[in-house]
Amino acid sequence: MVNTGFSIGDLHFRNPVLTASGTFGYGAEFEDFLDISALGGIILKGTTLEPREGNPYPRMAETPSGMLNTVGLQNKGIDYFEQSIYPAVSLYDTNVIVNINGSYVEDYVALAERIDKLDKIAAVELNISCPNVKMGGMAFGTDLSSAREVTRAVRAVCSKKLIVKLSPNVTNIVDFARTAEEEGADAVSLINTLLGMAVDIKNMKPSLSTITGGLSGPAIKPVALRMVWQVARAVKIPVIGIGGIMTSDDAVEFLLAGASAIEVGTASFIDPSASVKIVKGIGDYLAAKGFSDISEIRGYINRNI
Amino acid sequence: MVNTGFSIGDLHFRNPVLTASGTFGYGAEFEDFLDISALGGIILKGTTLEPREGNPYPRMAETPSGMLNTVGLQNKGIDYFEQSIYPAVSLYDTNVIVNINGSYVEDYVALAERIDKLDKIAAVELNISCPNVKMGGMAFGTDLSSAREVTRAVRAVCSKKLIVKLSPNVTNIVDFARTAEEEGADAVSLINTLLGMAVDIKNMKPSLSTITGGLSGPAIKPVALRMVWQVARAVKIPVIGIGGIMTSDDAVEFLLAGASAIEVGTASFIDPSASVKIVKGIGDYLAAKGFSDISEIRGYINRNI
Amino acid sequence: MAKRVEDLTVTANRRLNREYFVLELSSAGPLPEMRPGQFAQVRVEGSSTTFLRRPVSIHDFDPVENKIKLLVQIVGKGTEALSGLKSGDLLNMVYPLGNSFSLPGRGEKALLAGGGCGIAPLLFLSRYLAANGFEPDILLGFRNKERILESGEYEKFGRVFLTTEDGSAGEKGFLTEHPVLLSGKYDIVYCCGPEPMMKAVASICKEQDIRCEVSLEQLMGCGIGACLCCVVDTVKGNLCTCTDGPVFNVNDLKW
Amino acid sequence: MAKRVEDLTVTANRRLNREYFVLELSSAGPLPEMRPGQFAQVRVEGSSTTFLRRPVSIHDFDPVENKIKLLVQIVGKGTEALSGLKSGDLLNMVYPLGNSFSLPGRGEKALLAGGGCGIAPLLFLSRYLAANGFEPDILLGFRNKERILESGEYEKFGRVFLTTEDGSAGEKGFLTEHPVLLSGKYDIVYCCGPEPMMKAVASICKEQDIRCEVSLEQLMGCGIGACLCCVVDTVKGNLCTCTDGPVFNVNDLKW
Ligand SMILES: Cc1cc2nc3c(=O)[nH]c(=O)nc-3n(C[C@H](O)[C@H](O)[C@H](O)COP(=O)(O)OP(=O)(O)OC[C@H]3O[C@@H](n4cnc5c(N)ncnc54)[C@H](O)[C@@H]3O)c2cc1C
Ligand SMILES: Cc1cc2nc3c(=O)[nH]c(=O)nc-3n(C[C@H](O)[C@H](O)[C@H](O)COP(=O)(O)OP(=O)(O)OC[C@H]3O[C@@H](n4cnc5c(N)ncnc54)[C@H](O)[C@@H]3O)c2cc1C
Ligand SMILES: Cc1cc2nc3c(=O)[nH]c(=O)nc-3n(C[C@H](O)[C@H](O)[C@H](O)COP(=O)(O)O)c2cc1C
Ligand SMILES: Cc1cc2nc3c(=O)[nH]c(=O)nc-3n(C[C@H](O)[C@H](O)[C@H](O)COP(=O)(O)O)c2cc1C
Ligand code: FES
Ligand code: FES
Repeated sequence: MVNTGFSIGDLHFRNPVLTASGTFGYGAEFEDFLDISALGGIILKGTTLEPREGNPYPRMAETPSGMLNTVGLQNKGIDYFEQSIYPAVSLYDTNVIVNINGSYVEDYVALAERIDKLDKIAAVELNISCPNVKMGGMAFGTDLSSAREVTRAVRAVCSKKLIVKLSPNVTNIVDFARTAEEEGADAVSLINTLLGMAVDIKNMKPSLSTITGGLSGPAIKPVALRMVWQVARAVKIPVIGIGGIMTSDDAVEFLLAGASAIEVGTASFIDPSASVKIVKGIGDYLAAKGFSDISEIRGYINRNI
Repeated sequence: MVNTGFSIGDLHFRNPVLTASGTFGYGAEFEDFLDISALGGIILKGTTLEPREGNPYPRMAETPSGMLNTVGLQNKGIDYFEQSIYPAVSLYDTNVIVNINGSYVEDYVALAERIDKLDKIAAVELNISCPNVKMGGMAFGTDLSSAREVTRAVRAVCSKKLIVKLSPNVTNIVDFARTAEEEGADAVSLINTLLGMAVDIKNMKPSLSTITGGLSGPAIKPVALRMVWQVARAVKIPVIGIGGIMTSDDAVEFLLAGASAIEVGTASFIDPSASVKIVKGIGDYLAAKGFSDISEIRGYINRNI
Repeated sequence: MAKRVEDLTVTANRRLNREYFVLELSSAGPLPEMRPGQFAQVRVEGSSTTFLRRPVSIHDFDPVENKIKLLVQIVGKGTEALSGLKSGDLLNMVYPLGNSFSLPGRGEKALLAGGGCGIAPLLFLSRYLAANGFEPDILLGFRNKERILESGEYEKFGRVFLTTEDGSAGEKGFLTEHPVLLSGKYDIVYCCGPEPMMKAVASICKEQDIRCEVSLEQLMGCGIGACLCCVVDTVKGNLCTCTDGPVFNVNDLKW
Repeated sequence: MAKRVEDLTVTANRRLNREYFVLELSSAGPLPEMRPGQFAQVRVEGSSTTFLRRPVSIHDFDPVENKIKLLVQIVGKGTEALSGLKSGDLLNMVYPLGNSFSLPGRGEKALLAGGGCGIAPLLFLSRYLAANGFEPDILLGFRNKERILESGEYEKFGRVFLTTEDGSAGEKGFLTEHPVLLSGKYDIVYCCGPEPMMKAVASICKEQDIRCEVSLEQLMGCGIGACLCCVVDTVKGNLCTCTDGPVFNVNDLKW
């Protein structure tokens, strides 16, 4: 049997496949399609302190091998989360991770404090890379000192594992990963969406209500892979690769480039059971190549460089 | 008749379709497929002071809706250019533009001086965004003070129109566009390729000899459009849009977002006559929409914002 | 009603006219329970510009024959590609998705009003209403005679009224001008079609204080409530067309 | 030889075995002049992972019948998609591209040596040599009897020698062990196949001081000399396989 498990510190994941925030709802949406306990973990839709209605419609546009979205963190806020969502997700037999978002450092801190009290939440993913909100979000993830400040503040109140989710919309993502590591993050996840845009030439206006939005899907995979490779060589904490992973072959590319785990995002829209297929495919790849533990292939490409 | 011409200062282009550097050779490669005088202009393959052998094979990888390349500015240098290429390209009845590259500011300056003496060259495209060279290239295009220095230095010796080609691998491309404008650039062109990577999971190694390479093609169009829109609102000089333009519909998206002209890159590999089809398609679009001059649609989407 | 991802087999692809075609699909095992108003997210293979699935209403569902039909209008790359499907080809669908039209109350009289491609979900609804003992009236509006779609099918389940904009068949004019709609004799109107048409029908219903349910077509990323892209601004806040809809009572919409 | 972009019509798609097929194509007008060794860049519609064209050798060209053939091995998405082409389908090609094999000198004796898919350009070459008055010997190597491709076709133009690795047909062993190759009686050897095979043939030729031309398969972006991705490191520096090749004299390669 091949071991595909991995750990962030003392938090164990039975396999390296997580679902990316904002693309897997709260899990329930996918129960007809897969067994959630077959996943390494699920990362819930971005949560904020207050309820948010999100951005106006239209919120998406299809692009070559990808999609743009500008959801704008629509969610019912932490109160509702504690009361109505937490009881449901805490029944899942896998690691449940909350993706937290804010406009100010204080928002993130208040959220992290609240989530820290929720026993069954395994970790917090600190999202400093949402491109679709007017305040906060990516502003934290594209400025080093803000990134440092928010990571430090959240770390101070968060006894759970802390994953910092990085923005690709920067000149040097390695600096941000190092900063997260320095401030005590237990892992980094990357990439969030690339800031993009589409124009509706028939109506001569932007395709999205907010003009720009976040690009996800296979189109961004080469950029994501490059960043994961760069970051994995630069930090010691686990790196979680995200971006355009549709198949286990894509996932293996990230593992070979240095990722300890991966998140499946947009793929779940195309095939709601994509994530579990990827779990299986990674095992098959390892077996076919004669490896018995996933750690043997982590960053493998660096050997021949 | 619809007018699709545009100008950079007193340099007129009969239509807004140029060919992107490194994707159209020196024109001759395409003579069987199209009439070069039907184009607004052609931008020749990146030229350096000394001959360069470029990077080792493999130099490319196919990616979803795109490709990665790491050619590394293979070219025979400016001496050869003057002797053997210039005489041929100066016969073309269109604007011929040289894309210049260097490892040091002095290289760019020396090149610009040499090209300034070549009568039939209409403009210089200053490439500070090549991701595939160890020295120079993108290093200039991702650091504001280097970008300023090289633009200033080249401007000082270049009496031809100067187009600065920007890198998308930055946090804020608008800063670079403004810097180019401040230093006297006559136009900016964007984007060059996004830094990306692919892994060959069969052989467990990077797909490219240099590990990372430049991503081009439809995959990058949403990022390119976003940057063109941002830059076009921020500068007064003409903006030339580049990135994943395969059809005239794509080109129109850039024009509506604020571009004065566009460059066709990777599309010429898929369809060697793509560029002339785009010329025609832009005219058809304008006619169908009832416009008589291309300037009427430039940045049109900003009206409804 | 459990959702599934499944390859269905195309058993027929019938071209109605230049723009429309009907796909008939069957599955090896029994098809799941479905309700009128629900839709499928179909996968369009074979183009980098059809990355996302396409939402298509269940046009008809015959549990006895274990068959479903989709009525599709060619508007772009995806629907164009689907139009080329042949008998024996597979079509991957995520289905059944979304809510459904509500049943009328006992003894209530229902009118179905559909324009153009909007008639798609109404055939299944007619069948369903008839099966449940109702005798729906069905008002269908088209641009002209050539564009009339499947009206014969609807006649199996209720009385059909036609309008064409040019008068080449049925009443001349817009669907919204047809006397049955203005007759005031209905308790509920089910409507599907272009948004301006639905809005007009909704306002006619409001005036007459008739319940009105419409089926919306918002751009969809996932179809299963995961992406929050298909929202519609309602009196209850942003709701998802794919899970809270596609059928909405017009009183909930900010129309 | 002017290059063109053109839709050719598939007139036949003949499956040779699980892995190989032959496409026959014709065009409405006369096909352009072509030389053996040249190739086409074919467009694979229908997948986001077949964004670039695929280079395929001209397997055969009959100017009289105005037909060309491609011999294709299924190795990935693109070739898989091509294998599904049917008579009447269109295939968009940029062609003819690249240089070609040189003709032998007057009275010279030529051997064609091809392994697996590498035999593709050699049929056209055989025909061409025969048409120009030469009597080529043709050595073809396959893994086993089942994998023998089109050897009957080659017999029309020269004497054919076969090897199979398991001895199920022809001589047992590798092509590079066949006595004709070691006979020393040829003035020029044309070789195409997997790189290790070509290198082995090249070194046998070098020992015997025989001219040797090989056809290389480098990854290609454009096929027309524009992208500089298909380079091969030669004694003359980096050369483009698509324009300076695909045929190279082995003395120019750093093998
Ligand atoms: C719940 C629901 C049920 C539907 N039922 C049917 C049906 O039964 N039959 C049918 O023919 N169509 C139906 N549609 C519309 C159908 O989904 C779109 O026509 C289709 O997705 C267009 O795909 P395309 O690739 O051909 O067009 P594209 O090339 O993607 O786009 C062409 C044009 O269509 C517009 N468009 C694309 N998607 C949608 C959409 N979801 N809604 C409205 N406009 C769109 C685009 O903005 C563009 O202008 C339904 C939509 C929804 C949301
Ligand atoms: C000048 C030239 C002539 C050729 N002639 C023929 C021919 O006559 N018949 C034929 O079957 N094939 C020929 N090839 C090879 C053919 O181009 C590739 O097999 C094809 O592009 C693979 O496409 P795919 O989408 O099926 O594979 P992909 O899914 O793209 O790749 C599958 C595997 O094939 C490898 N591969 C992809 N492209 C090439 C390539 N250009 N060269 C070598 N390996 C590659 C990939 O690295 C990968 O491992 C020729 C190649 C060249 C350069
Ligand atoms: C519709 C949508 C909503 C998203 N919402 C969030 C979010 O709330 N929080 C977050 O950190 N990332 C969010 N993301 C980003 C994804 O988690 C992921 O980082 C990104 O989509 C890239 O991965 P992919 O290409 O596999 O989709 C969202 C992405 C999409 C497409
Ligand atoms: C093979 C290749 C070589 C390139 N060489 C150069 C170059 O020499 N100089 C340059 O400024 N840009 C070069 N580029 C970048 C293109 O000019 C263009 O900016 C980029 O490809 C994005 O446009 P596209 O998506 O239309 O291809 C090259 C791109 C490719 C694909
Ligand atoms: S389409 Fe994704 S939530 Fe409705
Ligand atoms: S394939 Fe582009 S130069 Fe040869």
